[in-house]
Amino acid sequence: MAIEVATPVYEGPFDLLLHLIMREEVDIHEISLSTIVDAYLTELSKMQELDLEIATEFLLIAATLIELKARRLLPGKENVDLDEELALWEERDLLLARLLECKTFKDVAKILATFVDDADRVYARTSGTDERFEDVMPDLLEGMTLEKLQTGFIRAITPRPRDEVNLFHVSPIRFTVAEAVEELMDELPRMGNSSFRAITQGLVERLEVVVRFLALLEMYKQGWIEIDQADRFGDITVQWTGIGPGHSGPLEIDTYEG
Amino acid sequence: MSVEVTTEVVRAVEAILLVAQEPVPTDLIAQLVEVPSASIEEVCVRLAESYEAAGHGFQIAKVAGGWRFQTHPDLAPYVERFILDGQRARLSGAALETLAIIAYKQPISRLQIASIRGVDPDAVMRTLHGRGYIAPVGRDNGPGQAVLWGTTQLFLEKLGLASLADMPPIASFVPDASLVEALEKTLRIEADPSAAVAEQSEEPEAQ
Amino acid sequence: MSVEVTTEVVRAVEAILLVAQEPVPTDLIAQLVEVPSASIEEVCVRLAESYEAAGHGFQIAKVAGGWRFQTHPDLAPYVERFILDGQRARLSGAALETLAIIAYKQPISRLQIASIRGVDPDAVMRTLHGRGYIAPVGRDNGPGQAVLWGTTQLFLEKLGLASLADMPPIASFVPDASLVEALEKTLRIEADPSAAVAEQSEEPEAQ
Repeated sequence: MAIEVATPVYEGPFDLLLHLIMREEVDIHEISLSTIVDAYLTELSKMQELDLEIATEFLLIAATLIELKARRLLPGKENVDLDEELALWEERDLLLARLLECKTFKDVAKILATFVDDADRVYARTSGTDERFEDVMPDLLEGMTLEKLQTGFIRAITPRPRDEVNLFHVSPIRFTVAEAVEELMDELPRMGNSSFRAITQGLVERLEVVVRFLALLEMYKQGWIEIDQADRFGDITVQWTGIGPGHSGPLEIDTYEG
Repeated sequence: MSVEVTTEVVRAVEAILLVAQEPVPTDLIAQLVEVPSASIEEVCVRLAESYEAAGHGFQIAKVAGGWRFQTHPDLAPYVERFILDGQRARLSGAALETLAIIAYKQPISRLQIASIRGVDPDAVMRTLHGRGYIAPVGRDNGPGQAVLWGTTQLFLEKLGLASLADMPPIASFVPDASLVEALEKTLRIEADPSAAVAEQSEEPEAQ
Repeated sequence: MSVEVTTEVVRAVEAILLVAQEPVPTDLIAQLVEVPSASIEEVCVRLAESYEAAGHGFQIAKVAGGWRFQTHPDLAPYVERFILDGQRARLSGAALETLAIIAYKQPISRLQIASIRGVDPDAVMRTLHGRGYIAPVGRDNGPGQAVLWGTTQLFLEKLGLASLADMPPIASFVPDASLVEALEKTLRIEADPSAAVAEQSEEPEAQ
């Protein structure tokens, strides 16, 4: 018999992010973006660990969070590109708006659930007329169409929704950050100096690129590599330092914890 | 009451609702018994009150745009024992959230729902469509001519609502100020200096 | 009254009779509310008297060995007018679903229909049979030799179909393919794979 692992399952990236922020809400002045970003990435790795399928959206939100965090860590304002700054503000406002919208509909859903619970306790009378009116009854099939019949059949064979949360609406991730780190740990020492473009060359899907980007950030955080971007939209140089912590076997799950 | 309503009218309303298989609109009853709609509405409201006062095991209620006989919620355990199917169409959290979005934003496309929820709502929507709670209501005028979705009569019945107007106003669900502040603060681009210091000290390896 | 009967019992009887599709035998009610049959019989007789005294438009009556709600004979003209009014759906949701299952899955036994719908289709099937839309078309080869049902020529005529082959195919968006497959297997009925393929191309938005 399989061991059941109790793990929170999130309906989407906004759901997860909201949960993390609200968990910290005890004192809003204490919330650190750093904590949130790390917690978000940790949840993301847990999902991968449990072999659940993760949507692209989760990773895209992660990328935005990391960008926000990186910007906040910049010491001065002198070198900030105005366009870049505006773009980031836009992205942040969008994320904020989507979080608020998500929260609104989560609350609405709770109220709807109480409506449904109440309505489920009453049963409508649907018996119709008795045999005394049979002679008056017009044709039962009057107004019946093939379309109605088809809809009726679909309704009849549609399984009743269950309470359990299913994840099959989430598109599968074929490349995990952990796997990408593994690959890069193998490739980069041989390459020595490289660049983001070189590393992502030949990758077709945006998701793959994002995953590699996250992997590089992770390795940078661990000290395995140095990265530098000379110009905006310019290529990012990646330099293997070879001085990271010991690395053996598969990527540890706690690598994201800051 | 706007017009004098006879006992016969009240009795006729009871009889019609008893044989109805789905909620009967006030206007239809009015037409059948030849009394203004306003009077019928009042008859129904009064009947509902009198059944409750008399302590009957049934009630009449306005659901999905019409009046119907239904059992009193108190007696659900007995009714469930009798109706053996017992299987309620329970809705998952995802299904309810998707329904909420469709209910308030209809007509709305699948893509718009996806962008609000942050995940593909396809499977959930298929279930909701299969159960008859949502239906295509048109097509977008845009280039893609996306199918637009809306809620159905059955949705109203499932929620026990007389009409969409009975949904609580969306404004009452706007997140409270402290949460907005928390979100804004967490995602602030320029942290206040103390926070920045705090962040930096937490992350010694970040250059 | 042989045993003291609570208000709750009376109300439960009202609720059960309200949702019943057919007359409910006294013994069954007694079993559901856990009160002796004699008491239930008395409750029903008293309810009938009190409805009459209160001048309601409905009554409860003992018909074919069971109790049921029905309209007061006085009000037959209103009920007839309601029945004849074209605005209401002729077939209830349950009846439509049952008819659809028989149309798509024939020949099919009562038990197989019950296992798809999850509810006893007896009352609905009796109505459909009475109307001549469905009929027994054979017997199962299995041990029980269950009666198998199918739709009739009248059904085809009413829907303007030349033959059953003209029934619209069932959409591929039917939710859980594995569940449908499991059902198919249980029911030993072969699905028509070409129907599913045809439908897929018709439903681009279902992706």
